[in-house]
Amino acid sequence: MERKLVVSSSPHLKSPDDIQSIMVDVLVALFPVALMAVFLFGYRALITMIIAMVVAMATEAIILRKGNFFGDGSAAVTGLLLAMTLPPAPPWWVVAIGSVVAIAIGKQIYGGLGNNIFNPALVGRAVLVVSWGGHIAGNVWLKPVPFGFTADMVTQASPLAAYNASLGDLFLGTVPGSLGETSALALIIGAIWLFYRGHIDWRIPGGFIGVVFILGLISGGFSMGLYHILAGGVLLGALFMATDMVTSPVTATGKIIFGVGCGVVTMVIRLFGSLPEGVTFGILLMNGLTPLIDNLTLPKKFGEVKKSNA
Amino acid sequence: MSTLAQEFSKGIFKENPIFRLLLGMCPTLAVSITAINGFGMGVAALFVLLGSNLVIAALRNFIPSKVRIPAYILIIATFVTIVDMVLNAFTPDLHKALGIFIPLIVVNCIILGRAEAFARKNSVARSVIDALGMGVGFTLSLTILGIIRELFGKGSIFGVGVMGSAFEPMGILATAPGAFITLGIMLGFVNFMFKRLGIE
Amino acid sequence: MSERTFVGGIHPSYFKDSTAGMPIAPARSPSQVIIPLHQNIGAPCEAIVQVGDEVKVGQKIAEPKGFVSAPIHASVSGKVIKMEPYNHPLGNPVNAVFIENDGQDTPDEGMKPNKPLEELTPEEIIKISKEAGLVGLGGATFPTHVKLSPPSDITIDTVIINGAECEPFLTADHAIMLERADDIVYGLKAFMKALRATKGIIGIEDNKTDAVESMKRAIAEGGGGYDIEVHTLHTKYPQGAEKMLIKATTGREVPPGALPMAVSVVNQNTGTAVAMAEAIKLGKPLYERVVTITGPGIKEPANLIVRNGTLVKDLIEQCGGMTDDARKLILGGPMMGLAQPSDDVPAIKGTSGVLILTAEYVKDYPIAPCIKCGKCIEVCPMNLLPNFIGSSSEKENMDLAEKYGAMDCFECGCCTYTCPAKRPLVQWIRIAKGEITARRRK
Amino acid sequence: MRNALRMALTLLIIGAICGGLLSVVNGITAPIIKDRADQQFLQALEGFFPDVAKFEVQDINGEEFYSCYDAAGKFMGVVGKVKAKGYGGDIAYDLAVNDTGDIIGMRIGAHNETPGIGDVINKDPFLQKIIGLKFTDPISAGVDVDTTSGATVSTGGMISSIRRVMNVIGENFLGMEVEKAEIDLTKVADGTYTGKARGFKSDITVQVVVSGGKITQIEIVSHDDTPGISDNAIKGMIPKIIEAQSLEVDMVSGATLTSQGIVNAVFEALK
Repeated sequence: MERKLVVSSSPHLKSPDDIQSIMVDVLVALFPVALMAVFLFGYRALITMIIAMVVAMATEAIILRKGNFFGDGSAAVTGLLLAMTLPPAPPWWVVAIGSVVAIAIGKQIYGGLGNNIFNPALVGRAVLVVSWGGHIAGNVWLKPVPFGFTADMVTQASPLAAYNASLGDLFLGTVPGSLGETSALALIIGAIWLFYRGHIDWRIPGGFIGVVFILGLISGGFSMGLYHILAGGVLLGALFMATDMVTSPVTATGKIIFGVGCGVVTMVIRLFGSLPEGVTFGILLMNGLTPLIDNLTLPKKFGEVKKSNA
Repeated sequence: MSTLAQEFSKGIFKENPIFRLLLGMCPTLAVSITAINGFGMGVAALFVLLGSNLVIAALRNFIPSKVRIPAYILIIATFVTIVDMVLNAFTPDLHKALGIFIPLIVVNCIILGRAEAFARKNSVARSVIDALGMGVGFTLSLTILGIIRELFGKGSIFGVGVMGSAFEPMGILATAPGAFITLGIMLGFVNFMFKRLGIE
Repeated sequence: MSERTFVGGIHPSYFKDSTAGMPIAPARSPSQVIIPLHQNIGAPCEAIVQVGDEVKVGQKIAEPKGFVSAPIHASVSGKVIKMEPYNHPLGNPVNAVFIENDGQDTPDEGMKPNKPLEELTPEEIIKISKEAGLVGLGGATFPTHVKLSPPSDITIDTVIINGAECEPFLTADHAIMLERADDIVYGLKAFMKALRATKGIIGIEDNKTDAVESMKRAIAEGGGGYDIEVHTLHTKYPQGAEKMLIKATTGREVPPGALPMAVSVVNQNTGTAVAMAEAIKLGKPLYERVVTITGPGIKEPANLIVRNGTLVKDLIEQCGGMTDDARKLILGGPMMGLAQPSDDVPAIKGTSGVLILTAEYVKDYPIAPCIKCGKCIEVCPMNLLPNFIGSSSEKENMDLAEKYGAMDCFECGCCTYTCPAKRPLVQWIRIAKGEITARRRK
Repeated sequence: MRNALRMALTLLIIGAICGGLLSVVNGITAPIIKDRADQQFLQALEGFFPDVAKFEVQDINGEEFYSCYDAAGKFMGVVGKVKAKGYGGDIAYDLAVNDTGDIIGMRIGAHNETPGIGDVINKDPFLQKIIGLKFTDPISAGVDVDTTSGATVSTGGMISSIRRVMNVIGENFLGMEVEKAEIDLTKVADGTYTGKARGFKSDITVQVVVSGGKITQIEIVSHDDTPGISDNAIKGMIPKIIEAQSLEVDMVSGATLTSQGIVNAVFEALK
């Protein structure tokens, strides 16, 4: 028998999905958001995103000593997500340091993809906020000018701090804000793609957005509930950040608890804290609780509770 | 029996209290904001360590072992208080910056640890060398941490601006999380280097 | 009510087109059969023939050594030429009876019709099934007479015929349901009578509508006096797994570690039902079965009636041989079947398919770290946490693996299939199960 | 027995030697420390009043106030070492007021405000806004001093603290008449009063019903503050005031300016 047969343990079929394809799907999902950001905030938004992605990928390639620049794509995703949380045009070095921190300290120090406790992009953002708050959270917002690729832009406060935007503007994204958070429309389009591809579960965004809406409703009525969902980073956070696979619970119940927790912390910071936005810290805090949540919500095994009619 | 030179150098490298033994983490994290703070804290601890090791080694045959811990604490506390008063009198700025962490040297694991693990069993000369080594190792480590945090967190070294006016300091390094991050990275780096050099 | 199912599971590509709806054809009678003496879960058998003996088709050649075991019968007529260990689909060589085929197919005298079903007592039915060497033909090869003799304190109210055939590529059950629907109904009636069950259910995945029609017709014609239903099931893997099938058809959940009889249900495979019908009607013991020979690595896929002990290489040869890029030979389906190091292995009672995969399917994926995507948890039909069990086993922390439920895994392989990090989860779980079982024995 | 005695004795001797040593060192260092501390503080006062030669300390409600005199013994002004409530806890600061009630200097001491956000209180633009204000100025957030957006708690806290300190200094050292924010309810006739005061964005108008010497009802007639946030203040403050029958109540955190506005408006109504 000259033919060599491969022997391996079953199953002998593998799903076509792999990590790289998931990461590419996330990038595809972020594409409408990125497009909207460039449309609203001009070429500077594009530069910010490119710096963040390239530096993130370079950092990962250097740390892993890999020739393959794109790798499994996770560094590109982290870089782009980081850019999405930043104002349209921070100094280039702020973006670059954020990317380095996100990959080196947020991810690789823990042992690389899969082992990190906190969402790397948010770690990068958190370090930037604490270190150079003036470039990230002060009066750095640009007034969006559709097609305003070269126009000079005006700085003004973000709508969450000022409570002055209409719901329609918030939905389309024609308000000042971080690159990826202004346009609810683009975020929802991207998220639909991820849902369709089965990479995110309704539970985390559902819990997150639901709680934000309910607490917003309690604090100021129906339109305030909607306002809290659409303004600021809730949609970006709920759909793209909190759903980060590595740092969120794996159990179904755990996902709901996680989402609700993110929503509660976010709203507590928004309503009672002095910072206008709480999404970053809400998600980071719940990231830290993820292993605990997982262990407290081990699912019931099939058939574990005996049915009364059996 | 190791030579006195080895006794001295072990505190700096192989048994560095911060990077190898992970002792005295509390002042390390709290006062290493600037190079001068780290250096000052290190020297203060060095002095206390020297004094306590010397006295304890000298008295090691006279102190009954059942009351040795209270006796050590008394001795250590005395030296700490002396350091506190002297610093307050002659270097008030440093005293203010180090604050509560000077009195807290009393409970610093390094001091009591060396007393209990070394000075109790060794001659005065060896104990003094040991204290010098450990103290220098501690000072060195704290100063290095202080330099890193000051350089990036404030843009200066020992209070001298070196990064130019365009530099915007990285605020997080001046805060407690920054201390943890810096220490963690340094620990990793030192372990990595030791592995590279084939020590242990 | 047409879409019944369970929670979890996967939707692999089914690859059934090449043999679906293909008529069942008899395989070429081989010049020699090699019949292993261990063909069922439980105790092996002991030969009752000697080297040199002349045997006839259907003659019993081996007797069971324990209760959980079933006799084995000759599949050709001819002379016993050798008795020695030979390759076995489960891995280690097992004692086998080599019979040289005289090509006469002389039937054994013992093969004669029994009384009609109406006149048989439950005990007689059980005896017939035992004498015919019936085992579960889905692949697990659990002796049928054991299944039909539950402990006295358990009543069985439902018998389910498994026509789900959820494994990709395999179409043997499908073909049987199309061609032998009447016998399936007859066999089911026998099982129901033996177990004094009041309800019969035939569960079929909704990608086999022609089989559903065929079964419905057969019930209308031959199901008189018995309450038999066809349930159309959602098409997904592992719909045909015992516990999943019971959940999908009756809504009952078999507790962890328990057998279906704990919820008053007995499962039987379609092929087993046909074999039961043949045993009653013709007195024919189980010495041949339908096998799907398929896969991208085979030139002419087919559904064949294969005699027990036929070498797989004979079957492959009949189907045009392997293609040049064939790389893997699997007995059974791609999800739970066993890869074979050689095609020099006999087909046995539990061989439901011969699957040849090509290089394209045999890629060696690097194992990435778990990214905790939770896809394995979503698909686990047992609602376990395969990622945690797998990682615990990988780190050889078997206590933790057990705590996360390793022992409740029935190795359907959904987790490994779906894992984007290409982690061999079910393989690790198997290691953990082996380790834990070994420890418990101590 | 002998052992126990020996232990006790050893400890006693060590303790005695240590104590002796410490008292000697203390004897050397204590005067140096004290001299320098006085020197330092005088230097600090000189930063505000260059000609200061002498000062007197007075403790008012736990805070120290230093009256400064020149070499001729002439009263120059007051420096208060005081605290404000910030976002990260107390903000310690020194406020210097001259003899005519003008703020001539302010120095922020220890604080825990967020770097890059709350620490704007220690930056020139904010200090410039404060220095030069007079006792007679309202010194009220949004009226003559704007809060810094993004740091309303830190800056708002400072502004209201400065007003309070100004009142203390004015009353105790400068002999100024201070408008008390407290109402003697027994002197208010029954009836309905309307008052207006500045909230976060613009004026808040309230209607206060007094009957039998008690505030029985407070109603917000109009306001323009942020929905959601101000609602907490409105819901929180009204019952607090009615329950306490006083305007000395804690503000609702996160909505300090609206809360303060409500208190001021009630005060205006009953004045």
